[in-house]
Amino acid sequence: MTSVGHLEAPGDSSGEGPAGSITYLEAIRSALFDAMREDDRVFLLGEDIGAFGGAFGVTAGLLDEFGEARVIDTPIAEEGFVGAAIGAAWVGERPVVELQFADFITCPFDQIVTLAAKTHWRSGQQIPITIRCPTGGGVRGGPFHAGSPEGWFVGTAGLKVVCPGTVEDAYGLLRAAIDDPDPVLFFEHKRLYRSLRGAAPAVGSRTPIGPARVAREGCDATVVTYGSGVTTALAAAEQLDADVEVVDLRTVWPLDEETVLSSIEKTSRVLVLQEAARSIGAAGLILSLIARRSFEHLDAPPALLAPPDTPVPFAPELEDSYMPSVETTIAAVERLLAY
Amino acid sequence: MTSVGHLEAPGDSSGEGPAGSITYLEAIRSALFDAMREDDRVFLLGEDIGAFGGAFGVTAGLLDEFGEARVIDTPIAEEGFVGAAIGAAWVGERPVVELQFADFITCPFDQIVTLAAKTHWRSGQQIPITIRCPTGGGVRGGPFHAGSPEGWFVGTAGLKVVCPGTVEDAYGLLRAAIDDPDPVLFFEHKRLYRSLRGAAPAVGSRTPIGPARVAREGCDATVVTYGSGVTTALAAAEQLDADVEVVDLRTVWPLDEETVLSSIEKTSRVLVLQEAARSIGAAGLILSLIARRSFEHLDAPPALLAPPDTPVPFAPELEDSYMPSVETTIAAVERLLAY
Amino acid sequence: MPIEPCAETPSIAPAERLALFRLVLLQRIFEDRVLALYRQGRVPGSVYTGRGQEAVAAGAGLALGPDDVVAPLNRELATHFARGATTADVFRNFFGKATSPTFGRDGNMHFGQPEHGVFPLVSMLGDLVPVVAGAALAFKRRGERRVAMTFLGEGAFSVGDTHEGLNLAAVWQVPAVFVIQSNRFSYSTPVNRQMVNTNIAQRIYGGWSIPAERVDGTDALAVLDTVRAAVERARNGNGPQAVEALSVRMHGHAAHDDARYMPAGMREEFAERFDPIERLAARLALDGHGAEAIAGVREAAADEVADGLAEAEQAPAADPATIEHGVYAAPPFPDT
Amino acid sequence: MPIEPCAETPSIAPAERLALFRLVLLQRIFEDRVLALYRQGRVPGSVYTGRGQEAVAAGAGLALGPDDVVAPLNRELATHFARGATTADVFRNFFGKATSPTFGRDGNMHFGQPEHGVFPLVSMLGDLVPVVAGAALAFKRRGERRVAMTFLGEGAFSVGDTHEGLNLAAVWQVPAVFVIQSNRFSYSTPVNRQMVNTNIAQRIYGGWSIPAERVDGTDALAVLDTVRAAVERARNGNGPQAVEALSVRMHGHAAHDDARYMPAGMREEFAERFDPIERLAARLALDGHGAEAIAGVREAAADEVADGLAEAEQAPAADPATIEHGVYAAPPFPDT
Ligand SMILES: Cc1ncc(C[n+]2csc(CCOP(=O)(O)OP(=O)(O)O)c2C)c(N)n1
Ligand SMILES: Cc1ncc(C[n+]2csc(CCOP(=O)(O)OP(=O)(O)O)c2C)c(N)n1
Ligand SMILES: [Mg+2]
Ligand SMILES: [Mg+2]
Repeated sequence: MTSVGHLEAPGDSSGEGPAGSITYLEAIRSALFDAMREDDRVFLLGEDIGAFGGAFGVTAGLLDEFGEARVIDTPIAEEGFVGAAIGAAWVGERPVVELQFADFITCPFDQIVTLAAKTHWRSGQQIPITIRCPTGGGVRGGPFHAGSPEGWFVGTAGLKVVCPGTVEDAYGLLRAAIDDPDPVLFFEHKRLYRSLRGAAPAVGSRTPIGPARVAREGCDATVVTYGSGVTTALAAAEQLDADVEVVDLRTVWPLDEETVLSSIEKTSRVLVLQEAARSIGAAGLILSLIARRSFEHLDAPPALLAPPDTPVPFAPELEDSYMPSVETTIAAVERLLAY
Repeated sequence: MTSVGHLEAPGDSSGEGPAGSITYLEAIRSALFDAMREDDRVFLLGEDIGAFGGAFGVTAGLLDEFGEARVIDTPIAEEGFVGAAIGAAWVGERPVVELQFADFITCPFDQIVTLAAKTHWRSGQQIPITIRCPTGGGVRGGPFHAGSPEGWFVGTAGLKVVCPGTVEDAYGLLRAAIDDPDPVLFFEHKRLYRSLRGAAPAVGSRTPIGPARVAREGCDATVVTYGSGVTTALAAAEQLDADVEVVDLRTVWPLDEETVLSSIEKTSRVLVLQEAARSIGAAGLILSLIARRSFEHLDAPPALLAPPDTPVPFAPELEDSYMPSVETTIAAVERLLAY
Repeated sequence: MPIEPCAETPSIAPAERLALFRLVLLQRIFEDRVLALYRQGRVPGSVYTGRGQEAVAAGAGLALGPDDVVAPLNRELATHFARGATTADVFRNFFGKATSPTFGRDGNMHFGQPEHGVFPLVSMLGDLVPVVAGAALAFKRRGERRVAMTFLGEGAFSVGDTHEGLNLAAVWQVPAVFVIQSNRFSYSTPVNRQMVNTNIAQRIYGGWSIPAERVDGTDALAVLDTVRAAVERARNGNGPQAVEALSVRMHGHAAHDDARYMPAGMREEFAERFDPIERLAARLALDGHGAEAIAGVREAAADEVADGLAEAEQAPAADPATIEHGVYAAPPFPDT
Repeated sequence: MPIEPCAETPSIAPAERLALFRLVLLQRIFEDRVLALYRQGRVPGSVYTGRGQEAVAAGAGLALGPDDVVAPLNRELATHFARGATTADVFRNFFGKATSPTFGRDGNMHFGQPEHGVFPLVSMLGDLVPVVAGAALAFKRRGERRVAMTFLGEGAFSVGDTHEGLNLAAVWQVPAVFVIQSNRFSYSTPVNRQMVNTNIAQRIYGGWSIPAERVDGTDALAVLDTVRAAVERARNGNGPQAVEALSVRMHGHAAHDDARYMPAGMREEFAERFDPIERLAARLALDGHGAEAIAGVREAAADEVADGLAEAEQAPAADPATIEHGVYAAPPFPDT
């Protein structure tokens, strides 16, 4: 275990990875760096993101590179600086906001769902903002520092919600989010920051917002997942005897319905896996789709693997049993296959 | 059309209804009145609720009856007075908050999902508050005065979400909400305020929080709905040739899974009907349940009737076509039966 | 009591005095017309007016330069006109026409025209305070000599977003101007139930260190003069500025509200002596404009309103088939 | 520079002076111990301390009467002890034990004990300001002579909820007391990037008309004296009160943060002269307590911490099977 900000996380932050590989965190920083270098309209707002580099070190070095007019430390005022980002976007900027923890998105909620989400539809005024949200558990963060709040925004017209599950998408989705003329919530997973490594994405590469990706092909069952679920599902698939397809949603809202449906058409069995508690997150949206549109293709009832309906608990024993794991994913797929 | 606050709504506010009948609005007022008379701990907080009687007149007369210490006009500060209600509940009160419009629940969102929802689970401290939210459309309110925001809370552990669809439940669920030791969001429908009449509920009657109600028995198909959908579904059922069962959820979260599932077991066909846009509201939760648990009982894919994924539009032509109606409900059930 | 003419205010040039008169008249006549239409059932939803506050809307609106931006609320119809909205534009919004600034998706004063540098109002009070702080931040960052303005009532002042937005503007020292519409009430709630010290200018300076002045909000010349000075201070790098304009809300909160909670006679007495339209008319007469010239401006404004109404009535109704267009500027799945 | 003893403050009785000493010691020794455990990997998550601010936590905590209520934040461990928390209670929370105040569901300082009139901290800064305003409203409504208190740092002062809560307390004139922990930083952000006028007492009075005093937050006697006076003013119907306590955050924001963004030497110089523990110890010596007596209090506190740790280590681990218990006080479907 190393530390991520003031929390714990798996991963080796000191050592170098394989040549050419970078961490998920570095991919995010690179995306910010490249976007800022290419486009003067891009600037950063957030608490402690300047000299300190942000609670998780994501913006480390950016102040030195781009100066105080582009890396702006804010007072503790999430409603205020999300609103300010919206105002800056109104007059042509491309602000990127960092929330210190995704959990604090409850504070600027109104600014997001009222101003950011509804303005284009009712006026034609674009609001191109990106809100970066360090999300998720497995870091002993407890009820206020380990949540997966994306579900509150899934379904809200006018917002886009992306949840990168790979190094490539951490870079590519962030670049696409910053390009995008609509407000994008970017949920970057804290536990992956330093634990996930991958080949350094090509400078300027984009992961388009919208399309899901078949992360692994298979014909026996589909696991639909996103964010931290991607590595879990892929690891489980490797260990399963069956031939499991993994759909990484990448963009959770709006949902790429066709990719989900066509995978199920092929496999006839589906497990939805998410880190958010079972009655929040994206599960409702996905299972609603499956219920209505996959009826004729299913050989078993769709399954859901997600934590129980509680906040994220703090104690290691509790958190470890709360979070979906490779083992529980394997077991869930096996139950699905046995139906 | 008469006016409801500064909006329009169907109903005859001047005329008297049949003897012994009262409006949905009067039922709410009676529930407040009776609860306050019986229990000194009950007091009201909200904007313009005192001498003015609230934007919709729900609290008219209560100031005169109970005085300024129990009917408290607030500054415009939803985060503040929801927080204050939580604080009062902490020291033993039973505060009832009125939001001027349900739409403004985006402002105290954090207080609700952070403080109200999580406190009991993580400390044992009860937070018995009721938040009354005048909800819904059909009143020419547009994107900020006609929304159905209950979906943002459906699924959030620690909250209870109730949506009365009848005069009886307007009274009985509000009494139960005020009794309840947990935070309850009470979504009262603006369009029903003066348009819906019913027998005056017995003083002190309660509709328990949790259980759904089979509002109409039938064996050909089930319509699962809540709030404004109840009258719509019942009217549609009357006009349909088939024998349609209507399940009125009453409490939308936590969901009464057994009532939904056993109705579907009987009918094998289900339509979920809601006024909230299709990707928000309670549809995801309900269809997730159905997908996972009704698989073996369905003769047709479950159907969803709900507005498109946009805010509620203002123009009459737009709003009328946006909202589910008796006609569109009939058509949806017919499609379901024809499958 | 006779009407009190606006103070002389020689700093405001003759053409601007007439421009102000047109603006306050447009707001008054438009609102009277739309209220009448509402009572006839020809306007859906609700109608909010700014009667008694027209001088603030007009004066603050004219104080802005062409490249400045503004986020008005419900009481600032004249600000929209100052920025270039036509009476037809606004009528279309009240009617919910397909070609309204909100495409029929929103009504009454809930609109804004980005092409005129006007942010579309959202109802949630306080939300727009940080928005203009952010626009002003962008101007500062880019070295542009532009200013961002918004308005807020006493009630909106109690909202958390207002605090956060004022503080950001102050800490960042950005060219934002906050115009406080102190009209004594928030819906039915008198200002002394909204805050302890009802001198909001004092509060803004004491709480947020933003320079703040009070001005008579029924004197259009004084408002223009004072707000312009604030705008220019902001433009010249002196950080955010505030002006508290004192007036009275002469109507209820919205069309349905008869405001019987206001002290008896208050509005009548106010109207007699401080009606902002008549105060300006009286000053124009003192300036030397003959009765006929003044009547001419009144008539021209009435015509502008009548013409806008006629034009708006012809506009096409909104089409439900297009309801999902524009939810996204870049729809991820355009075909579905 | 030698340590500066606390001011004489004769109004604080001998027994209270010793009670304060115990409290500041408990916080210091507990926090040192828990930091060491954290560095050994024996405490999960994170550790926030209040080093340098113990006098505020202790003084404000002791200023409360037995029926008063309080909502402390991260830096106020001594307040919990003042209210009756045991060191074992708090260790259990840091460890996440089944019998912790949060049942292992939350950690570190994120707890509160309703049985001691202490509201469980939530992380979202500003949230607790309206909460105490509401508790105070209840006291006023019921005619109870009780007071509700909370703390906030400079950063928390920038949050919208803080504004709404202060304003409600002021408009309602309820017995709430706000203790501002001015420790110069908010995480890495110095106070002058948080607000323009860094005299928060002035801001509170100027912005919200709440009487506010500044006090030396490293002098436990002065804190107790000043906060007690504020508490009693509130209790006696004089409305909300505020005290701004000036200190320095001697540690980083949390255990992982070495605070290298603080000016070099600042903390060392501060510690040398203003360490709140040693300031009080020096005053106790001047009061006539011998070195041995003072060492005795230190040892007793150390024992209390050691005993609490030993006890907490024995506590049972949290049981995942019970995770869903208590989501609701009244579960709607208890059997499922
Ligand atoms: C956050 C929020 N809460 C409540 C409302 C409902 N509301 C609309 S206007 C109004 C009164 C506003 O008073 P004030 O700010 O003084 O402005 P005025 O109407 O006097 O111009 C209220 C309560 C709202 N729009 N937003
Ligand atoms: C709404 C919100 N935003 C961000 C945070 C993250 N955070 C926790 S403590 C802290 C700094 C607080 O500074 P201050 O209020 O001065 O208190 P101090 O830490 O100095 O005691 C921050 C930014 C939070 N807890 N809540
Ligand atoms: Mg007002
Ligand atoms: Mg601080």
